[in-house]
Amino acid sequence: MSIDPNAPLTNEQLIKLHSLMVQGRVLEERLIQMYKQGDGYFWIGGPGEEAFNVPLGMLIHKGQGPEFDYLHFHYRQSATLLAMGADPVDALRQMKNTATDPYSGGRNFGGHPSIRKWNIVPVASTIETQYTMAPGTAMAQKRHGGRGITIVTGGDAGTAEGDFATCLVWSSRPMEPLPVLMIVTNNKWGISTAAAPQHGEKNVADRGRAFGIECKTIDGNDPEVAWREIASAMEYVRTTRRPFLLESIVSRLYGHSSASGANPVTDEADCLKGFEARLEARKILTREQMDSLRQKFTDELQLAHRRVREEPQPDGKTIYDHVFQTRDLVRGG
Amino acid sequence: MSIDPNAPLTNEQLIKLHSLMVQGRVLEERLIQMYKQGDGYFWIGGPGEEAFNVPLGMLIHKGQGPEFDYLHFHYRQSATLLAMGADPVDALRQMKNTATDPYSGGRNFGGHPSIRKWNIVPVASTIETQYTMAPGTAMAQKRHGGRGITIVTGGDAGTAEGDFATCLVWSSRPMEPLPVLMIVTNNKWGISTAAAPQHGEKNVADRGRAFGIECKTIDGNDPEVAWREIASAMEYVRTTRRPFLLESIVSRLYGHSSASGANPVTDEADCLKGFEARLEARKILTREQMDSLRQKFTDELQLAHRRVREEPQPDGKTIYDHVFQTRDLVRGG
Amino acid sequence: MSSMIQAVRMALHVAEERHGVTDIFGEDVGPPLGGAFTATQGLKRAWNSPLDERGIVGTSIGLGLAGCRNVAEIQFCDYAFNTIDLLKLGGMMSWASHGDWNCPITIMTPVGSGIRGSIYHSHSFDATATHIHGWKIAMPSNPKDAYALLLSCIVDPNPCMFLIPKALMRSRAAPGEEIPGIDVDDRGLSKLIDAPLGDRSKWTPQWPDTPDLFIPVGEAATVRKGRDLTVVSYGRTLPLCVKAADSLAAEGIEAEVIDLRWLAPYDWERIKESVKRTGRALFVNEDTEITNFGEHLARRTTEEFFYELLAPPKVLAGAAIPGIGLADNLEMASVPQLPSITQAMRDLAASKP
Amino acid sequence: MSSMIQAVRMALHVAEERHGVTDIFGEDVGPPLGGAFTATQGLKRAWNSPLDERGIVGTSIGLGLAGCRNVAEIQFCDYAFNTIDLLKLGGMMSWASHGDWNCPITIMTPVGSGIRGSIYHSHSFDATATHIHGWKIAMPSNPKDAYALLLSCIVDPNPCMFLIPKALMRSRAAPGEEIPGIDVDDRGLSKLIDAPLGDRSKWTPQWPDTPDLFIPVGEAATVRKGRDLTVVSYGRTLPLCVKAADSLAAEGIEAEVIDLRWLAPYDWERIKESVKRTGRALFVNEDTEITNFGEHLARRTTEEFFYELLAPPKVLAGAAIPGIGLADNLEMASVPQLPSITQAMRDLAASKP
Ligand SMILES: Cc1ncc(C[n+]2csc(CCOP(=O)(O)OP(=O)(O)O)c2C)c(N)n1
Ligand SMILES: Cc1ncc(C[n+]2csc(CCOP(=O)(O)OP(=O)(O)O)c2C)c(N)n1
Ligand SMILES: [Mg+2]
Ligand SMILES: [Mg+2]
Repeated sequence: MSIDPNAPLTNEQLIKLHSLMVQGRVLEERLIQMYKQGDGYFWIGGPGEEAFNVPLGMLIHKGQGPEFDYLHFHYRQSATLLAMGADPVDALRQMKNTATDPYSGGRNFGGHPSIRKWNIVPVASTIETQYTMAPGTAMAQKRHGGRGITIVTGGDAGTAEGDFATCLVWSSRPMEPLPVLMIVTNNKWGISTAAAPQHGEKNVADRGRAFGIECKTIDGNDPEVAWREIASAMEYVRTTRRPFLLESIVSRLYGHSSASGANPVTDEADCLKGFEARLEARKILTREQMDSLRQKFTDELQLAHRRVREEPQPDGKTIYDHVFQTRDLVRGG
Repeated sequence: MSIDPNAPLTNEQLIKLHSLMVQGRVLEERLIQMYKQGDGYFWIGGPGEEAFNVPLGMLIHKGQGPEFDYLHFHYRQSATLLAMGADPVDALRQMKNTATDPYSGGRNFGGHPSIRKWNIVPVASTIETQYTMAPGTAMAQKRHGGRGITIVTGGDAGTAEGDFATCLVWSSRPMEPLPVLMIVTNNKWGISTAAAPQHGEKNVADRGRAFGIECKTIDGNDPEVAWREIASAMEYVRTTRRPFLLESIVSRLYGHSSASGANPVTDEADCLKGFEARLEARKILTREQMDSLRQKFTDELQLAHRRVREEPQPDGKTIYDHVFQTRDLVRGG
Repeated sequence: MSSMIQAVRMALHVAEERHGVTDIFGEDVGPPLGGAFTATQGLKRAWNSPLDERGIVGTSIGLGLAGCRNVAEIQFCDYAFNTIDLLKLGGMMSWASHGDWNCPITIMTPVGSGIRGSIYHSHSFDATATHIHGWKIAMPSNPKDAYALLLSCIVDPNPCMFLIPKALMRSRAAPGEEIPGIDVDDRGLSKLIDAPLGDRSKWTPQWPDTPDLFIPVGEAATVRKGRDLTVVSYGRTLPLCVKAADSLAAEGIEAEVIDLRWLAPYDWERIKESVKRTGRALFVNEDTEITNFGEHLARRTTEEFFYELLAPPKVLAGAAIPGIGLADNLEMASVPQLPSITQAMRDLAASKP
Repeated sequence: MSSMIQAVRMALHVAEERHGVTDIFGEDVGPPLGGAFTATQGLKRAWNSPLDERGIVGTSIGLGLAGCRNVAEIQFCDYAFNTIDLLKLGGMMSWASHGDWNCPITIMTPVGSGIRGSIYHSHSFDATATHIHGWKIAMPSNPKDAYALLLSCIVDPNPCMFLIPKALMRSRAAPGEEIPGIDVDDRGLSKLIDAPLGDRSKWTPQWPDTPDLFIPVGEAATVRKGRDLTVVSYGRTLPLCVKAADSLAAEGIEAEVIDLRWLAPYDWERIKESVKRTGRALFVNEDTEITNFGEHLARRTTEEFFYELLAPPKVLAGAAIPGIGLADNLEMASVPQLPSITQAMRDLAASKP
C-alpha cells in the first residue's frame, strides 16, 4: 500500500501524531526521572526528536522478514517505537534492567531495543556500526522483491566514522543499488562537541551527491514536513529500489544523556510546543485536551514505573545464556 | 621556492622527465625479472604510472621535518622515489630482502620503502591506512608554518575503505583545514575487480566536493598535464594550507602484482610510448637516443641485480631488533 | 586427491546448492578471479565486493539478520584487524538480544605464515578470534576436514569463523582421506573444477557429486595415538607435529597428536583424557606467544590436573614481534618449524619429574 | 589526596608544560567538556576531534611521525576495537622500518567494569593490547602511579598505551602516597583544578607545582609482602587483591601482592623472585578468560619453575561471554569481585602439594 506524500494529513492523523509525540516526550521524561531516582544507571533517548521520529514510526512497514522494513536504529528512537505500537513499559523495563526487559533481559542500556518480530535489529552503543550492516538487509530485500526497505538512523557527529561512507559506497554500487533509507538526525552536537568547527560539509546530506544518491536536508522539528519528506523518501526507495539520504535537523532537549546531566535545555526549539501552538490555532485540539492527554500519559507511566521497580532483576547465573543459539530463528522466521 | 604550474616545461626538463620515466619503467621490469627468476617472493609496483609518478617526485619538496613534504605512499611509487633521487639498487635490495635493504632490512615486500631523511613514512601493505595518518603530519606542518605539505597516495578501489573518508573529514574541518594533497591513482581496477560496477561516483574526486575540498580528475598518462596539475595542486596546498583531492587516471601495464602473473597487458595506454612519440615529433629526442638510454639503464640494473643477489640475507637472530627504539629519532630530527 | 583449496570450493558449491547459501562474497571473490587463492572459482553465488572489510563484515551480518546464510571472505586475516568491533557485535547478536536473534554467517579467511607473505600477509588470527566470544571457530589441517568443517560452519545458526592455513592451501588429502564422490585423479579433478588460465567467461565447472560431511561442533580428532606426551595443535603446525611424532618414534618416543579443528568451542574432554594418560602436554600454534590461545589451554591443563602432570605443559608459538619478516631466515625464526617442534617434543618427553 | 583522574590531568599539564606535548585530543577532550571523565579539563593543548577513532589513532601516529609528542584519547577502550590494525601499524613503525623511525605517542583510554557501563562501556583491553607487539603498556591502580606512569609513557620514544581503570577514576591516593607539591586538601585541590559546573569559558585552572615523577618502564611494585602466595594483578582488581590479602592475614594467610603497572614489557624478575619464594601464584585481571594476558603469565610461571611450585598457578579473570550485562547481578557475576578474589587466594593457600 503506497502513501501519497503530498496528501495533507487529516485531522485524525494529526491528532494521532500529536498524541504519540506527547506520549514519546512523557516517556523520555519518565525515563529521566527513573535515572534521577536511582532506578536505572544510564539514560539516553530522543526528547526533541519526536516530530521526526513519530512520523517515521507511523510510516514504517512493520513486520518480520524481507517484505517488511528492516530497522537499524540508534539510541534516540523511543518515539519511533511507540509510533510502531511498542509498549512504553518495555522501555522502562530496559531502563531498570529487569529480567522482564524484553529487549535484552537487563543486559543493555535503556534505549537499546531489539524486536525481531518487527525487524528491529539489536541496537548497539557503537556509533555508526549500524550503517555497515544496513546494506546486508537491503540486499536481501532487493532480491526478495516487493516494497520492503532498510532504514538506518544515526547522528550527525557519527557521520565522521568511516562506516557512514561504507553505507554510501555499498548502497550506490552500479551493479546493485540498494533500497536503503539512510537517515541522519542532525542535532548539531556530538556529546559536548559542536558540529560547526568539525564539519567541512554544509549539509551532511551533500555527501550523497557524489554517489548519485538522492539526498535532502529537512526541518525535522515540523512533523508535517517530516511526514511528507519521510513518506516521499520512502516511496522513492520502495519503488526505485535505490538509496536515499535524508538529513533531519532536530533539537536535543535534555542534553546528550544522563552523562551530561539530562537537564532541560532552553535554547533549542521544542517541536512539541510549536506543533501544539499550530494545532490550537487550527482549532484541531484545545489546550485543555492536550494538557489532559499529557496528564493521562504521565499518570500511566508513573504507575508503570512503580510496577517495574518491583519486577525481578536478572540472576547472575544467567550470564552464559544465549551465547549460542541452537535454532535458526531468522530463517523461516 | 614556488613553481609556476603554467610555465611550459623546458626541453631540459622534458628530457629529465623522460629519462626518469624510462629508468622507472626499466626498474620495474628488472624487479619483475627478479621475481620471475626467484630472486624475490613478491612483486608489486607502478609500471604504467610513470607519467604521473615522475613529475610528482620531481615536484616534491624533499627533506626531513615539517618544513619539507611528508609522504604517505602506497606500493606503486618507485618512479616517484627515483625522481626524488633514490638509488634504484635499493629497490632491488628490498625485492631480494637482503640485510642491506635500507628500507626494512629484508623484512618488508619490495615497493614498501621507508626513508626518514626524506619524510617517506614506512609504506604498509594495508590499503588506505595511510589516509588516516596523513592528517597528523599535515597538522604538524600547519602549525610549523612554511610551505611543507603532506602528500598521500592510494588506488581507486581503496577509496571504498572508510579511511579515505576519514582523510576527507579530518583535512576539511573548519577549525583547522589541513595542507594535505590527497592523490588517487585510478587504474580502474582493484586486483581483479573492475571499478565500474563498484563505484557509484562518476569520478572519485567528486567525493571532495561536499567537504568544500578542491578536486580535479586528470589524465595521468600525459606527463606534461600531470606536471602542470600536480604543480598547481601543490601550489594551492602550499599557499592556502588547505586540502586538495587530485585523481589521476593511469594504466596498469603488468597487472596487479606477481600474484596475478606480472605479465604485460596490451589493452591499456602506455604513457611512455605516447610521450616518446611526442618527444620524437617535437624533435627533442631521437629514437636512437631513447633506445640507448633504455639500454643503458637496462644494463646498469642487470649488473646491479647480479650484485644484489650476492648480498647477505638477514640473520634469523635479528627478528627482535628494533621492536623498541631507545632514542627519539623523529624529534629534533 | 583434492587440495585444501579445492575442498573449500567444493564445500561452497554444496552449500550454495543444498544448504541455502545465498551469498559468497568479498574482495575478488567473484568472477573473473574467484578468490586470491581460487577458493571461490565457478560458484554461482560468488560476487566481488568493494575493497572495504568493514563493509564486508557488516553486510555479512546484515544478510544474516535477514535470514540469508552467507559466506564472507576477508582476503587475508591480516585485513580483518579493522573489523574487530564488528566481529564482536556479530558474536553478540544472540546474547545481547537475550536470544531474540541469531546470525547464521560464516567469515572465511586465510591465516598464518608459510608463503613468504611478509609483514602483512602472515598474521595468525587464532589468538584474536578466540578472545571474541559468541563465535564458533574452525581451522582445518587437511582437505577433508576443511570440507566438513566449512559445511559445519555454514549450517550452524551462529556466526562461525573458518580460518584457512595459507601454508596448507595446496596440500593434498592423504590416501584414504579423500572426500567421497571424487572418482578422478588430481589432474582429472583439476580439469573439472579449476578455472583455466586466461579467459574464463565461458568456463563452467563440472562438480563431482560430493556428499554432506560434517564435524560436530567442538569435536577434535586424535590423529596419532601415543603414550609419552600429548601434542595439541591445529592448522599449519598440525602436520608438522605429526611428522615430528613419526620421526621421534625411532627414538622410542610415542607422541599422541590431537588436531583441535574447533578452537571454539574446543574439545576439552579429549585433551583431558589424553594428558591425564600421558602426563605431558605440548600446545603448538604459530600466533605470537603473549596472550596466545595455547596459553589458555596450557593454563587450564595446569589448573585442572597439575598433580597428574609429569612435566610442565609447554607452549610453542610464534615470537612476540610486530610481524613476520620476509626473508627466509626471518620467517623461519619467527614461527615454529619442524626442527623446533621436534626438539620441543623431545625435550618434553625427556623431562623427568 | 588527588583522585586518579586529577592525577592524570596534572600529569598532562606537566607534560604540555615541560615535556613538549603538542596535542591532547580525542572525542570531547577539549573545551567545553574536557573529557568524558574530566581528564583533560583546563589543558592548553586539548582539542576536540571528529567522532572517528580511526582518524584519532591515525592522526596520533601521523603527529608522532612528524615529531609531535601527543596524547590521543579513545573515549572508552570499547571503541578502540575498530582500530586494531592501526595500533598494529603504530607498534611496528620502528620494527618494520628496521629502526629508521620511531613514534613517540601515547594512546590513553578508560578500561574495564565497575561503573555499570553495560555491554559497550565495560570492556577490558589488556588481553588485546598485550597481543599487539611494539607498544609499551601501562595500567595504574592508584593516583600517584597514574601520574608517574602517564609521564613515563609520554617521554618514551615509543608508542605507549595508558589504560585507566574506570572503576578507580575517582579513587584517592592513600596517605603518604600523595603526589608531591599538592599542599591543599581535597576541596582545595578541586577548587584549583576541577572545572566548575556550567559555563567554563572564563575558568582557568590553578595548577599545583608538581614534580616530574617516572616509573621505569617495566618496573612493577610489590605492594604487600607475604610468604604464602603471590598475587599478581593490575588496575581495578589490584586494590581488591590487597584488601583480600589484608583480610586473609586474620586467617594466618600472608599473601604477597604485586602491582604489575607495566603490562608490556613486564617485570618478570619480580614475579619470578616472589613465586619462587612463595611457591604459589594467582594472576587476577578482569578481561575475559580465554586468551587472556594472565594466562600468559601463568603458563610462563609453569614452564619456568614448575618444579618449585607448591600448587598450580591460578588465573582469576572475567567470564568468557560477549559483554558485561548492565544489571548489578550480571556485572558482579561477570568479573572478579572481592569475594571471588578472597576465595581464590584462600583456596590457593590451602592447596597442598
Ligand atoms: C564508536 C563509538 N565512539 C564513541 C562513542 C561515544 N559516544 C556516544 S554518543 C557520542 C556522540 C554521538 O553524536 P551524534 O552522532 O551526533 O549523535 P547524537 O548523540 O548527537 O544523536 C559519542 C562520541 C560511541 N558510543 N561509539
Ligand atoms: C586493508 C586491505 N585489504 C585488502 C588488501 C589486499 N589488496 C592488496 S592491493 C588490493 C587492491 C587495491 O586496489 P586499488 O586501491 O585500486 O589500488 P591498485 O592496486 O589498483 O593501485 C587489495 C584488495 C590489502 N592489501 N589491504
Ligand atoms: Mg548529534
Ligand atoms: Mg586500482
